[in-house]
Amino acid sequence: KLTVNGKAEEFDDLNTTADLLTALGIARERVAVMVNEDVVRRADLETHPLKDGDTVEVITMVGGG
Amino acid sequence: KLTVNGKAEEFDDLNTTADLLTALGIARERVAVMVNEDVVRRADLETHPLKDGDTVEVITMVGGG
Amino acid sequence: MSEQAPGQMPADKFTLAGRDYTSRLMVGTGKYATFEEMEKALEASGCEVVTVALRRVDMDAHRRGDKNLLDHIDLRKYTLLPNTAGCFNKEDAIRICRLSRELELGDFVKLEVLSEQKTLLPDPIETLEACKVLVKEGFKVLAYTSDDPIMALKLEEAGAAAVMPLGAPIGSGAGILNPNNIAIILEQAKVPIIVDAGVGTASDVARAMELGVEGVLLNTAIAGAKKPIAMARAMKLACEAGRLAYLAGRIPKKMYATASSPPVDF
Amino acid sequence: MSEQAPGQMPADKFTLAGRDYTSRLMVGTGKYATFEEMEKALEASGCEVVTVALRRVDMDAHRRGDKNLLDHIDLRKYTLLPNTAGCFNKEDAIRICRLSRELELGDFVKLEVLSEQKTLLPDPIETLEACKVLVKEGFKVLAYTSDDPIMALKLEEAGAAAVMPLGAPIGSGAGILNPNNIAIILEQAKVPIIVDAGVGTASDVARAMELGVEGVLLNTAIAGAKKPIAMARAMKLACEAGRLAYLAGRIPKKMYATASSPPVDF
Repeated sequence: KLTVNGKAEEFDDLNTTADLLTALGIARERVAVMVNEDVVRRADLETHPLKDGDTVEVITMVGGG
Repeated sequence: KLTVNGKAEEFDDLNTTADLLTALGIARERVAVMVNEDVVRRADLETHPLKDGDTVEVITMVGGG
Repeated sequence: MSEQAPGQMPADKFTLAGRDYTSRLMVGTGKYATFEEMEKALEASGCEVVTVALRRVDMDAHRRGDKNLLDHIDLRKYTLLPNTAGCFNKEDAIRICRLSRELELGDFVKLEVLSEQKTLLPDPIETLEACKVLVKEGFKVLAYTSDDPIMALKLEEAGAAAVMPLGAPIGSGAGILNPNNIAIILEQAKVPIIVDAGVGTASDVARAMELGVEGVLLNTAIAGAKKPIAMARAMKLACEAGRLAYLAGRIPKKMYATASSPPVDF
Repeated sequence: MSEQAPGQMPADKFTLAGRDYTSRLMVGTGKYATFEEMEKALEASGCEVVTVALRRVDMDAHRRGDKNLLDHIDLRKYTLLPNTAGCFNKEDAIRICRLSRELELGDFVKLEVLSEQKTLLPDPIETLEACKVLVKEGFKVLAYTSDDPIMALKLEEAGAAAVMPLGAPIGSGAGILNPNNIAIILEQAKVPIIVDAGVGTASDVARAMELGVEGVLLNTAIAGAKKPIAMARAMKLACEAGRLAYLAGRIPKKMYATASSPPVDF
């Protein structure tokens, strides 16, 4: 169980942030990821572990001034 | 003897303003003429008489704001 | 503005006494270092109406075969607007207009009757009376006036083809000193309002156009710039920019802020 | 400005953190009605640098397969300038910059640490401290700040790649409220000075450029206009006009007048 972008979500056998992005169908070039307030380097997506109860933010670019 | 543009000038056998322009080598399309404070219509250049002592102004367009 | 660049509005033509123009910038021919510089500046400005003055033929120059102004203005491209600059009473101004008509180069006149040398501010009474006479004689009178809305209206009622309030004294480069008056003039006007005189730089032109005036007339700001030809192009761009901004409907001015980015959501 | 129009100066390039640009207008991507309108407005503005914000992916929109911002910005044409809008302390701002780096879309960041919601005026202390950290981490920091010359200098000394004083509060459209401060900032600056925020219309842009700033950054003035695409073009023209007028050397402002026509000689 994870909180993704503020919503509780359930995934089974999910190990790394890369797995999460794949599960969500999100291309890694389009987003930046934060796990419990830590910014995950793109190179570490494959290795950065996810555990039950983590809070994940999947961030992208939007219109701004 | 005429005053042309503020200078005394002498001409012999000069009858009309058109004669003056010809004598001065000035094209009539480029100027407007005034004789003793009267504006001479272009159509009247051939007929407007000049007499001794007249004051003539030969006016053209110059740079202006 | 031949091809439609993105954001361009359909040719927003400018009608002056029954004649249509594309450029809303009108430029003077005075104070340039050379005729060549004047020609290039006029071309760079994209203007279609140019002001000229009437003065004595320089006999010596004529005898030397020197070129004069009319050799350097393509009458197919430019409409001439003879002015009555230097006249301090209506009789002189009217006489100059009658002289200009004999040149048969159009019936537009820039009526300008000034009060005194130091400020070169217009004399409202003389200007109005001269306007009435000239309109009766069939001239298309573009009347230079102060930015006083009451006089502007009187000139319109006297038949002026356009009313040309000053932005600031001639050659002062001080820009639009009283935008409010210009706005009032615009509200009541049924003839084109053109800001004439006092413009100093490109943003002055843009500000005038953003007030909604139909056009801007200037001379010193280009001829007196260090690089007149570059300044002429700057004025062209500024005139188009200001007109376009006016048509595009600017955002209101506010004391406080509104974010351009959505609130942070993480 | 490909072919040289009359009066055009040689391409007067704008260098920002080692990268050269032709356009000195930088435009935001916020507050447009649609992505299509944003695309057309960006194109009409001629800008090459666009600001963006970082926010959560909208999962529902993502599942619906909706397009998002990056689908509508051609990264070959535009340099992205992620902002830290909405951050009210340095920690949040720094975090957003680190996130933006993971998108690997360039290392420019618009550092913006605001004090409170109503005025959205920058917090000078937080901004300066965040700047130091970010510069150390290799970011090219374009620091949004008030028009206080002292803070501007401190940010430059802290390694900012550019200092971006406000013209007026964000989205206020009030224009350049304190041109004198901007002029002082310019006198002491060794890094590019860009006016950011508060611009309301084309003449504001021209005025800023005439002060000598390197560029202008705006968003609301275009996105909020009644006709955004036309206003975008107006801003492009005004930016070029102002820069050209600055380079062309305007005439001085004077109280009194100088005639543009020679004295009457008859």
